Amino acid sequence: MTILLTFIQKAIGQSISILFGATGEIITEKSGNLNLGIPGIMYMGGIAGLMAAFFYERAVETPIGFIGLLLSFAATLIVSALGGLLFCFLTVTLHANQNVVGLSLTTFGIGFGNFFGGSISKLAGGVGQISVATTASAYRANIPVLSKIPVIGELFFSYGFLTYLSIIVALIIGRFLMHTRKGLNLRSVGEDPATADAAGINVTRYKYIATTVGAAIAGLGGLYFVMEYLGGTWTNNGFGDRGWLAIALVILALWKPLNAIWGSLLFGSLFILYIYTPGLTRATQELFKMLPYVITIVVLVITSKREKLENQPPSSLGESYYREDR
Amino acid sequence: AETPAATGEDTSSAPAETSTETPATEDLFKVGVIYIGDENEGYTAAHMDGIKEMKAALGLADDQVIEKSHIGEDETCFDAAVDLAEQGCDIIFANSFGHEDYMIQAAKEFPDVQFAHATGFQAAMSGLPNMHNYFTAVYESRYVSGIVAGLKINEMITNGDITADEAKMGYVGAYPYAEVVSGYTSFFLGAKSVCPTVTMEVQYTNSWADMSAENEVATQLISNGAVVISQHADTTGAPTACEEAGVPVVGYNVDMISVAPNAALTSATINWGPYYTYAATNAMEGTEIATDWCQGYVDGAVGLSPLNDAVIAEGTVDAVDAAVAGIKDGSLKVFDTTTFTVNGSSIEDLIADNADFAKYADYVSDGYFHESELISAPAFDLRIDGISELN
Amino acid sequence: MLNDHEVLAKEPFFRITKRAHISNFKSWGIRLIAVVLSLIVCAFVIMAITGENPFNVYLGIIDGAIGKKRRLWVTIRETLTLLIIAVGLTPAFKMRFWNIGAEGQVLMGGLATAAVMIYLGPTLPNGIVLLLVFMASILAGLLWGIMPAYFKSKYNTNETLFTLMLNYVAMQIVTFCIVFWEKPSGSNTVGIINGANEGGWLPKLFGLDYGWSLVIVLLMTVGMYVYMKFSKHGYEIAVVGESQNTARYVGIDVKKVIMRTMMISGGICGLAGAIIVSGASHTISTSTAGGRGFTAIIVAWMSKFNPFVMILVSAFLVFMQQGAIQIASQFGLNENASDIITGIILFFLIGSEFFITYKVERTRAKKEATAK
Amino acid sequence: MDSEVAIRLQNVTKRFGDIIANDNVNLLVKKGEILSILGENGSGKTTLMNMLSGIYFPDHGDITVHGKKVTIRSPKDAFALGIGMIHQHFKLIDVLTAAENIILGLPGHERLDMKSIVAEVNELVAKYGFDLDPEQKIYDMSVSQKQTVEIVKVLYRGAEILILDEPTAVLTPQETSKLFDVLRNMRKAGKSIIIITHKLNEVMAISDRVTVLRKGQYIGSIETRDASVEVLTEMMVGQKIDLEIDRTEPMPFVGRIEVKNITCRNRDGVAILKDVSFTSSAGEILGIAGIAGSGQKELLEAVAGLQEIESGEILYHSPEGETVTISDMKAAEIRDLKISLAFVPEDRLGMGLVGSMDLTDNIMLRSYNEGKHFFANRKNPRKLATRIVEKLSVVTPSVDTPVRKLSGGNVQKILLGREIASSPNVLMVAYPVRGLDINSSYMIYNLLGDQKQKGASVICVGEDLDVLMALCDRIVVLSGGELTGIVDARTISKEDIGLLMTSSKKGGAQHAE
Ligand SMILES: Nc1ncnc2c1ncn2[C@@H]1O[C@H](COP(=O)(O)OP(=O)(O)OP(=O)(O)O)[C@@H](O)[C@H]1O
Ligand SMILES: Nc1ncnc2c1ncn2[C@@H]1O[C@H](COP(=O)(O)OP(=O)(O)OP(=O)(O)O)[C@@H](O)[C@H]1O
Ligand SMILES: [Mg+2]
Ligand SMILES: [Mg+2]
Repeated sequence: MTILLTFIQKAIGQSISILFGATGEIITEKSGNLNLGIPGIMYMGGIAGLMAAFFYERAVETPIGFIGLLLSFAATLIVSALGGLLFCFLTVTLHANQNVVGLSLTTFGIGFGNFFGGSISKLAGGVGQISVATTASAYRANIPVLSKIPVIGELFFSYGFLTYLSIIVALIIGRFLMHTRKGLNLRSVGEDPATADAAGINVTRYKYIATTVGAAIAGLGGLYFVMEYLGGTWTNNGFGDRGWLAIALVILALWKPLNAIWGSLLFGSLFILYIYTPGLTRATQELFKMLPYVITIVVLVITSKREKLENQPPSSLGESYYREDR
Repeated sequence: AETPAATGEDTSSAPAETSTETPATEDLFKVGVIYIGDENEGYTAAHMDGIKEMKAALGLADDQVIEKSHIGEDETCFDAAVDLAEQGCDIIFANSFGHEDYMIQAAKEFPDVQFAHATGFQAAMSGLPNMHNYFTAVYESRYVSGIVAGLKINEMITNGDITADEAKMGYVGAYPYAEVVSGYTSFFLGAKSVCPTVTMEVQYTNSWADMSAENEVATQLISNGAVVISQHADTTGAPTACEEAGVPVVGYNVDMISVAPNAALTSATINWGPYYTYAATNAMEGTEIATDWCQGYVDGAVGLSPLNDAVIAEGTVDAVDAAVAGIKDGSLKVFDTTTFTVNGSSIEDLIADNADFAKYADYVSDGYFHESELISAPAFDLRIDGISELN
Repeated sequence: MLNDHEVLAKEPFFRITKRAHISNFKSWGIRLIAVVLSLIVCAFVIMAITGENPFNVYLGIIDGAIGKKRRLWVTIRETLTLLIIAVGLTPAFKMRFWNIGAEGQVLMGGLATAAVMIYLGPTLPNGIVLLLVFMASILAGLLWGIMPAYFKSKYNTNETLFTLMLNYVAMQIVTFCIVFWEKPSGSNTVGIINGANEGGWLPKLFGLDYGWSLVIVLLMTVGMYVYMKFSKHGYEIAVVGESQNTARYVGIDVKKVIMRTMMISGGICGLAGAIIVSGASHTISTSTAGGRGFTAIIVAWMSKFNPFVMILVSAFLVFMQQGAIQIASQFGLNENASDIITGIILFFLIGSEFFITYKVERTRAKKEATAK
Repeated sequence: MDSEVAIRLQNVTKRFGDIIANDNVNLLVKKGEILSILGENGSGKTTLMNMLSGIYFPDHGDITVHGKKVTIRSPKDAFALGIGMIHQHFKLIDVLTAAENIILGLPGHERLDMKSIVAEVNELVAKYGFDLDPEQKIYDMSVSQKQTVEIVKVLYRGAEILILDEPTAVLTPQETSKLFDVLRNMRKAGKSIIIITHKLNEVMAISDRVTVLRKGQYIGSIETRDASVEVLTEMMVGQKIDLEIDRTEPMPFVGRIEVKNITCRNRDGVAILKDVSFTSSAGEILGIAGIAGSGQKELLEAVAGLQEIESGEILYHSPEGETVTISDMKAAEIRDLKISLAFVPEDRLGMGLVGSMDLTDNIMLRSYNEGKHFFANRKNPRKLATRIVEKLSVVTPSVDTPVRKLSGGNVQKILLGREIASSPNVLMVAYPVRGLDINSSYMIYNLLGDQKQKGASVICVGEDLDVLMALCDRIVVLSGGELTGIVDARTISKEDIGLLMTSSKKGGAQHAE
């Protein structure tokens, strides 16, 4: 029982970063922007939050967790939004190819994260010495009374606020897209910017805002990993390929944030299943680690047989829009 | 065993090239270093500290030490080694196991340059006079860190937190490789020397440095009942998991107190400085460098990071001092064959009775396993009783 | 509704129009300006983080990439590897098949190469081993390419996700195989394969270590150019890429073209794995592809799928990478900083294409000039 | 006087690279009038209107709306000025419903209350007498339904000035007259309307005034009551042209394509062709009439091997007397058999041609696979392209220009030229003059007539009954996927065809063979 409980808790822990990334990428892609820079932006978001907390905790004698939390949260939002803004400037304003910009941004972002991770590590006194314990414990603080309920409490109420935020954001974005005017406008921008433009929608503004907000949300995935999952430390490349998995999840979730919630849970649990499966050898364990990817492929193939138009990518995804073009 | 034609050609052309291309700095003594990672990764950071110590000891100027980081275990290592040789380095170090083959390649091409490789085992076999292996007897400090863990468990038993039967440790290993097996066995033996009922579970991450996997594996071991965790993997992943779960942890390479202030006991550390100083001095003076070098407490090549007073059990400091003294004066042997059994038998009996164990005959004498004495790389890969590998 | 006077007041500052044509001189001039500007920005970044004189850093980059004969050859070798992957990606992207699985295809090619070398290298004559190496690597890459192609053509399965996932599957298969191939046991290191007999190693050509790689990759590059531009296949790929409807209308078997093209694309990427393993590293690990599969996408797109331009672009990117190794060592500038620098230069280069395609005009001045 | 002017354009110029699309154009639209803009393909009509609707920004020139000088930077600005435009190519989002498309970009309650929006739309729909389900998805709609959505969209926005760019190109005559009723209603309500159309009878029927453009320049305006078809063509083309289709007698009946009881279903399993049978003859033009979506497209595609057939068969009787069952074959096999079947599909750039490829490569589409060579031969296609450009007087900078850049008429000429080049035995064309100016249209009619005289069996789908009746020898009428009649084009009346197009039963249909 405790093992199963731990497994579920850890599976959720693995899924949150991916969920933030996927939600951010969904709203981005709904505007027609295929931001392959998300993996880099998540690194940027993570390190920005960590740096803010780090310098805050260094600067004051008795740091207050909540202030560290606010500062790091804001830093993450700002830096990752800037990443999205850069993407927009190049692809929307300068009409550059989205694939090239995205991949370059990922190179840049990972370099950015690792570089500054290394830099503050030096300031902290060397490798493994970064610690923002006060801020991290604010991130890890769970719901006071409820989390104490046996099993139920551990299962549902034992997480930091970012975990709940990731789900709330996914739900809000889902509702926003389907049930608001701006959501409708945004979807139409992604489907056919020329039509949206002719309908009086400011395509450029929608693309900018959606991509920037999407990047900021994705950045929270990096922040989650650094603060709640790792408790306020950093290792270069420690975030791994979660950003790519987030992009993958967008497709698997058919561009619906609600699907991304369970999809990320699926990813998260398959991710660590091998650790909790007894009797695996080192070799078979490596085969087990294939599961998230193989199952994704299987699900993808099965769902692609039902060719509903609503389940296709936004039609203009990846293409730049110039009003006077034909 | 190498093709003579190929090597012959290489060795004849290379020195001519080097001498023409680097005339100005030829006479200056230079050290080249090849790192698998950089200063942000525990294992390489320890090596970098060692190089710094050497540089200070020999009074070398900045441009006399050329370091290359992020060198993979493939042809880029060869490229790096050759480039360092061409820049006029007199001795070149490489710090990752997979570098060895490429270092040997380079050593053949540059016979006048000394090549030293950490954790490798082929220097003696290669027959190249300019190829060397080195490692440290980190099993010694692991043993001592095991004592720290064992005393902590004892404290838990006395406090009634756990029963003696529940004294289970968890170990986050990288690979089922002799270096790791030797390490976790010595850690276990150290703990067992103070807490006889202790057992241990080992789970491998299949990676030298995977923060998330180390975190997850540690969590899994804890939920499986481990009351203390230790690691042979390079990140702070396990300590962060332990800090969250409130389980004491013994780290590796890096002082873990800052990331796990309420969980870290200490870390087994390696000090590479003594070797780098030794090898560089010999290279500078043109004297012979040992083909295999492996030293421990006696040379100050291993140790513990500061003990975390907030977590360690009472009496730990004294016990540590006593053990270190015993290791130094030779009265304490880590792999004392009376302290462990394999499948219920002593290793001596197995060597005598079981053909599978005959290969250990060279290592076992005088009542202990002579780890790292024949070659520098760890050789102890017996799976002893009391430890179970989960994967 | 906005009120009228708001509408009256607004007047855009700039107007963007598409250029009719631009001379080569001008377009390369714009790119050159972009590079210069990016170097200036990088100079500030370098000074901010290291305090080093940026000129020395730039000299260090040049020195690191081409400063010595051997460094030059390493740069050439890495360029060739990146180039052949970009060349391999070309037909897929031309067909609008978003193959981001080059990484996995290269890895599978490398894995097949290693397998042939390990199991057959010591026993068979080298010529035959090499032949098998090429066949096996191409076949392995091809297999990794044809799987998403099959499902794409049959069920319209999203190939972006499929190929991305196959990268990780390939990675796991390599890790799995290493468990059996590693030396010594548990080390996770395969080491140099056939170091003694060089079985399955690409030999020297004209006394050059990477002579064969050079010949093979350049042949592939020219071949791909000819294939795409002059062959019926190349034409079919272009039609399928532009409009599957049209392709069907003129009787092109779209499924066949998708499958065939991805076999070629995957096969070449697999061959790239052989070039890496048999031609240079002589070992296999999960980092054998080393992210080149993704970098090659940048190369292919930036070159607008012209294989000859790819030579230039891949040489540039490798130049920066090799230079970065040098400045990391020379100035203690962490290599991650070089990713930042490369990123900045790329952003400028990518952005500069805008000024080649479009013209920006001030409207105010124009208005006043025409106002009577 | 000036208060009656809704829009005034003065000296408006717009360049695209080297092309001057509008050269110092003047335009005047009065309140409460319907103005037609007339001009050949590429004369700059759409460009001019796009500057009013905010899609393009003029290089110079002044725009005055209701007496105030304005700057229109975007469609939003245009809406603010009460200008709404229905574009030549639909601006609708396929995956959204009609109602969602209608409210796109509009301010209002942030939370979408689709129920009340649908109710509002329904009200509007009822007021003008449209037939529209606001909750239907666009991708499920026929072209005329989409057209309706476009109109409702503009009405919903309360536009005072309505621009329609070739709204009738895809409509049937019935749908067109319904649209015109709506437009007249709107005029009555004081709105100003600009309509672009190539059909001169429509110009005569609906507009109060006509403005003519030629090669980007303003030629002049004329009150419709003072105009005639001849006058307008001359203004448009710059010279008198002959507007007669000279129809020759068909050759004696020789079966070429025999369609036997075919039934086809679309992807949703709905029967789109039901048990259709007819035979086309060599040396005749067989028209196919029907309201949009009656199965015309599927019928042609079935013959071309592009449409799955559920039951029935299609036979090809070659001039040599052999009979081949082509319904079992794929398009490629039909091509390989050298049946010489040419097909000009409705969707020119989406199916018949590749927009981003140049003329040569597009000409090559049909023939590239000839011969066993690995390499494609571009020499002959290039020659052919040059020949087509010359013979059909295609306006293009060169044969290396992407066809996307050509105007609609020229695109159609390339497509038709390519298909005719193979001297087909069977030539199928769908809506061959849709969107083409009158000059180009007559050139196309003559080309079809030439093919007929060469002995080809020409099958022509069209929506303009007058043209079908003047061009064809026999007409097959489809209604809802069923064949309701095969009639003699020379004797049938327009009303009778109209009846057949809307009747659902086969009974009483005339057969003329
Ligand atoms: N987006 C564009 N980019 C470049 N050139 C354009 C563009 N739109 C139109 N043109 C040019 O403007 C000229 C006029 O085009 P326009 O679309 O206004 O013609 P039109 O009168 O509407 O023709 P049609 O009757 O075929 O619709 C064309 O010759 C074309 O070269
Ligand atoms: N992107 C473009 N670049 C250059 N010229 C263009 C472009 N788009 C259109 N044109 C020009 O516009 C003219 C016709 O414009 P347009 O595209 O409106 O005609 P069309 O809509 O295709 O014709 P129709 O509607 O009558 O079938 C052509 O002469 C063509 O050269
Ligand atoms: Mg037009
Ligand atoms: Mg037009």
